[in-house]
Amino acid sequence: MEQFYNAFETWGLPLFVPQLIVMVVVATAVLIFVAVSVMFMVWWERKISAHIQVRFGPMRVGGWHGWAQSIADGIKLLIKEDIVPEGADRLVFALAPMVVFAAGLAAYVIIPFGPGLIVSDLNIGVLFYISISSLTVVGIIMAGWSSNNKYSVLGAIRSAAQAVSYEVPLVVSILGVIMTVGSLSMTRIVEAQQGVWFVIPQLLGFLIYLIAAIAECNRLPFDIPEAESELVAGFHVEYSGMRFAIFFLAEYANMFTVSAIATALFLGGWHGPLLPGWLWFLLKTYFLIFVMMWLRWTLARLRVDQLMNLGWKVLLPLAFLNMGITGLILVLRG
Amino acid sequence: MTPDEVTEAIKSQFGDAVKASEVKGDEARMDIHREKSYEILIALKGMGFDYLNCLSAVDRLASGELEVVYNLSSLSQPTKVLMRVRVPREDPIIRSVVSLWSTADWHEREAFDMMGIRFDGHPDLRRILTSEDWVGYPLRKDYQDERLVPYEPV
Amino acid sequence: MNLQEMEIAEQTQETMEEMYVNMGPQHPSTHGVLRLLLKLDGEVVTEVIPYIGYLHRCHEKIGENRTYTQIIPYTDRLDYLASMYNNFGYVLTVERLIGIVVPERAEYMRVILGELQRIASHLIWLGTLGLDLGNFTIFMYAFREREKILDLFESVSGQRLNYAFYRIGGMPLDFPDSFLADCKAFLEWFKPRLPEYDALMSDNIIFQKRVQGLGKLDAKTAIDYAISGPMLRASGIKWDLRRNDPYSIYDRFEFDIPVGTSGDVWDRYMVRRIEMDESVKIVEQALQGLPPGEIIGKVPKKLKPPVGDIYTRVESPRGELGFYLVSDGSDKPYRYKVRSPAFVNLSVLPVIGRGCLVADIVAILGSIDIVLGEVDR
Amino acid sequence: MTVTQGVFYLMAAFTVGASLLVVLARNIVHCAIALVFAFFGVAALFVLLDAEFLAATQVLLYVGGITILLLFAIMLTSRISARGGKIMNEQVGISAVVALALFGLMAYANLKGFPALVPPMLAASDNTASLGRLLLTTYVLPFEVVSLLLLAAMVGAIVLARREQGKD
Repeated sequence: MEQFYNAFETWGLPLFVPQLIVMVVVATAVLIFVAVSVMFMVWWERKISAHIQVRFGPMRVGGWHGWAQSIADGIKLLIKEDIVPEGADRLVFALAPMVVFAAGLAAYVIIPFGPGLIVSDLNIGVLFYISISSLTVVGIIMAGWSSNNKYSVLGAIRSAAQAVSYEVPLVVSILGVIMTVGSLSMTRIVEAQQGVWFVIPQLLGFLIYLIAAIAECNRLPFDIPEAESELVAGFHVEYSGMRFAIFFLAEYANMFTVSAIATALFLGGWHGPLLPGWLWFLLKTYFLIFVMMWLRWTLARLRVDQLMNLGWKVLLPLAFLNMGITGLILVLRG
Repeated sequence: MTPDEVTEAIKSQFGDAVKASEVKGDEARMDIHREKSYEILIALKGMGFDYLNCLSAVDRLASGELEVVYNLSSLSQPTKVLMRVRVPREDPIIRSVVSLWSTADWHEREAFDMMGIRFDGHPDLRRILTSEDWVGYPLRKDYQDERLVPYEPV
Repeated sequence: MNLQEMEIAEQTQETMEEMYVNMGPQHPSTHGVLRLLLKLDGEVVTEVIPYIGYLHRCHEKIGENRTYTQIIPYTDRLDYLASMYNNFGYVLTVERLIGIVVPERAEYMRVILGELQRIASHLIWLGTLGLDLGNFTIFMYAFREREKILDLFESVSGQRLNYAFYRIGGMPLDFPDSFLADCKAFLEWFKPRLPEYDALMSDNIIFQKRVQGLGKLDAKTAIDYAISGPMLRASGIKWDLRRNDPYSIYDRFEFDIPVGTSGDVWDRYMVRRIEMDESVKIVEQALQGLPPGEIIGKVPKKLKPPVGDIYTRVESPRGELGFYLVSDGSDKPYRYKVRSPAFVNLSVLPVIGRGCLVADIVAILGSIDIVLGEVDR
Repeated sequence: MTVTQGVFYLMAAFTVGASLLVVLARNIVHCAIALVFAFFGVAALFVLLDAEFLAATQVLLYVGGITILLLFAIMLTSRISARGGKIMNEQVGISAVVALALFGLMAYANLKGFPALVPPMLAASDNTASLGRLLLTTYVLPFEVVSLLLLAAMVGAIVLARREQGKD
C-alpha cells in the first residue's frame, strides 16, 4: 500500500489521487460483493422456501437447479418501465430507494471478513453500524410518504414505530459484548474471541440481538411494515422495476449485515479450525441467514401491538438484565 | 311445538289474518295478510323461532303482487315455519324485520335490490348486489334491459 | 358511501385519526372481489362496511330460464370450492319437490364425494387463513393434500373444479374400479398430515396469540344473524344439519360435532380443523358400507314438478346452504333462490370487526371463510 | 488544499444547503427530510474533527430518533403534510434580526475562543473511552441532571398519553 502511494508521489500527483483510487476500488469491490451475495441469497431463499414447502422452486434458468434465476430476474427488473404514480412526490420518491440502499451498503465498511480483511477498522465500529442502520428507516418513511398511497403511509408509520422500538433492545443487547472486550472496534471484538465465543457467556444477548435484528430487517415474523396480506406491500407498494430492485437489494444486503455483525460479535468471527478465516466467517454468516429464512417460512406474522409489547416489555428488560449481570461479573472479577 | 300447534296458535291469535295454512312434514306453511305480518312474526319469534333461515322475494306477476317468503326455524325444536306475505306491485311496502332478526338486514336489501320491495323501518336500505345507479329490479318477471338479448336456438 | 363522498369526508377531516381505507376489491386478502371500506383511527378499525356484488352473475335469473337439470352446472359456480356440495343441495331440493327416491348406492356415493369435498374446502380455508396471517408454508401443504382429493374427483367425474356430477334422482356414473382403493389410500395418507398442520399452526405460539380472543361472536348474536356452519358451532352451539335435520343418509354415520366456547377466530379454526378429522371418519364408514346396486332412481323423462314451493337446507362446508324453489308446474322453476351461507355469515363482519386492528380484520375475514362466488351469486 | 480540507468545505456547504432547505422548503415533509441531511452533514463534520463517537451518536439520536419521530408526527397529521404552507409571515423581520444577532454572537465567541487552529485535545484512538470516563467523573452531576430532565419529560409524555386514553 505504501509503495502504491509512493509511486503516485514520484509521478508528481497530489496525495488525494491515489487515495481516491483506493476508495473507488474498495467501494466497487464491496458493491460487487453485495450484488453477487444478494443474488445468491435470493436464489437460496427461493430454494429453501421451496424445499420447506415440498416443492422445487426455480429449476430451469441456467440449467443446474435454476442457479441463474436471480440474474434473469435482475435483468428483467432493470429493463422494466420506470413508473412514478400520479400525485407522488417525484424527488422524494426517487431519492428514497437510494437512501435505503446507501444505508445498507455503508454498513459493509465495518464487517471484518477476516484478519485484516475489513474496509475500515473504525474504533467506533459497532456504534457506526447501529447509527447507520437507523438511516434505513428514513428512506422507508420517505418511500411511504412520497408514494401518495394510504397503504404505503401505513407501512411507513409501522416501520418507524418498529424501528424506534427495536433499535433500543438491539443496542442494549450488544453492550454485554462491548463491556467484556472494552472496545467498539470490530477487529478487537473478534480477536477477543480467540478462546471462547461470546455466544456462550452472552447467550441471552445473542438471542435478543437475533430477534431484534430480524425485526430491523423487516422480515417475518416481524414484517408488518410490508405485510402483504394487510398492507399489500406496505411502503414499497408503488415501486416497480429498478427502484423496487434497489429496495429488494437493500433488504437482502441488510440481512447479510445483521448476520455478519452477529457472527463477529457472538460467533467468533473468522475463528475456526482448518478452513481459512474468511471462509469460516462467510459460513457462519450464511448459517445465520439460513436461520432467518427458516423462521420466515415457518412462522406467522405478529400484530403491531404484539410487536411493540415484545420489544418494550420483554426484550428490553431482558437486555438490561443481561447488561447488568455482565457488568456485575466484570466488577466482581476486577 | 308441532307444526299443527303453531298453526293453531297463530290462527287463534290473529284469526282472519291467516289466508291459508297447510302442514307439510315438520313445516307449518301460512299465507298471511300484509297488515298483520309483523305482529305474527313477533309472535312466532316468541314461540322460539329465533332463527331466520331465509327471506326470499317472489314476483307473482299474474296476480299483480310481490311475495315475501320467510323461512323460520329454531335451534331447539325441529319445527319449521314458512310464511308468505303478498304485497301489491304498485305499493310494495312491508314492515322490516331487522329489529327481530339482524340477519334480515342483507336479505331485505337483496329483496329490495332484486324485486324492489321497500322494507319500512330498515336502517340502511340500499342496493346490495347491483351497483348504486342501477335502474329497475332485475328479478322481476317483466324486467327489461336493452342488454338482455333473447336466446334464439340455432 | 361512494368515492365522491369519501373525498369530501377526507378533505374535512383534521388528522389521520379518521382515515378511510378501501380494502379491495383488488386486495390480496379479501378472498376475491370483496370490498371493505375501513374507517381507521391510526391502526384501529372503528367501522367496517362491506360492499359486495362485484361477482354478481345473475345466478337466480339464469336459473329461472333453465330447466331443472340444466341448473346443476350453474350451481357449481356458486361456491366453487365446494361444487359437489352445491350439486348435492340442489338435487336434494328438486328430489324433495318432486318426490323422487334415490337408490342407496347413489346416496353413499353422494356422501363420500360430499365429505371429501368438505375436506378439500376446509383445506383451502386453512391455507388461506395461513396466508392472511403471514404463514405461507401451510398454504402449500394444504394445496398438496387438496390436489390429491381433486385427483380422486377427476377419476370419478373427469373434472377438477366444477364437477356438475350429481343428477336429480341419483348419480350419472358409478365409481371407477380403482376408486375405492385410491380413496382408502388417500385417507391413510391424509390422516398423518393433520398433525403436521397442528405443528405449523395450532401449536405455534405466534398463531395462537394472533387469533385467540379475536373477533368474538357470542351465541346470541350468532343466532340473531342466523350464522351457520362452523362459525355457529364455534360460538358454542352444537348445531349441525347433518345431525339436527338429517338429509340423505347422514343419520347412519357416527361422527362428533366439534364446538367452540367463545366464538373467536381460534375456535373457528379449531372447529374446522377437527371437522376434517370427522369427515375422514364419515368417508371411512361410507366406504365400508357402500352397497352394490343402482345409481339412479326412477326419474320421469320430462321433469315437471307439481305446483308448490320448497326450502331445503344442507350443511355445506360453509354452513347452511339453502335452496328455495317455486314451481309453477312447468319444466323451469318459477323462482329459484339460493340462501348462501357465506352471504349470511359475512353480514356479521361489521359487528365482530369493529374495534380491532387492520391486521385482525384480515384474520377475522379469513375465519369467516367466504367464497365470493356464493356471496354475490 | 488537502483532501481533508476539500471534504470539509464540501460537507460544510452540504450542511448549510440542507439547513437552508429546512427553513425555506414549502412542504413540511421536505423540511423534515432536509433536516436529516443537515444532521448527517454535521455528523460528517464531527468525523473530520476526529470525534467519531459524537458523529455516530449524532446520527443515531438525531437522525435515527428525533427526525423519525418528527416524520412520524407529521404523517399522523396528514392534513399538514398534504399541502405546502406559507413560510413567511409578518414576523420575518424580527426573526431575521434575532437570527443575525445570534449568528454574530456565536461567530464572535468562536473567533475569540479559538484564535488559531488547535489540534484535538484527546488522542484519537481512545476518545470514546475518555468521553465515558469524563462523563462519569468530572461531569457526573450535569450528566445526571440531564437524565433527570429526560425522565421528567418521559413521565410527562406518559401522563399526557394516559389522559387521552381515559377519555374514551
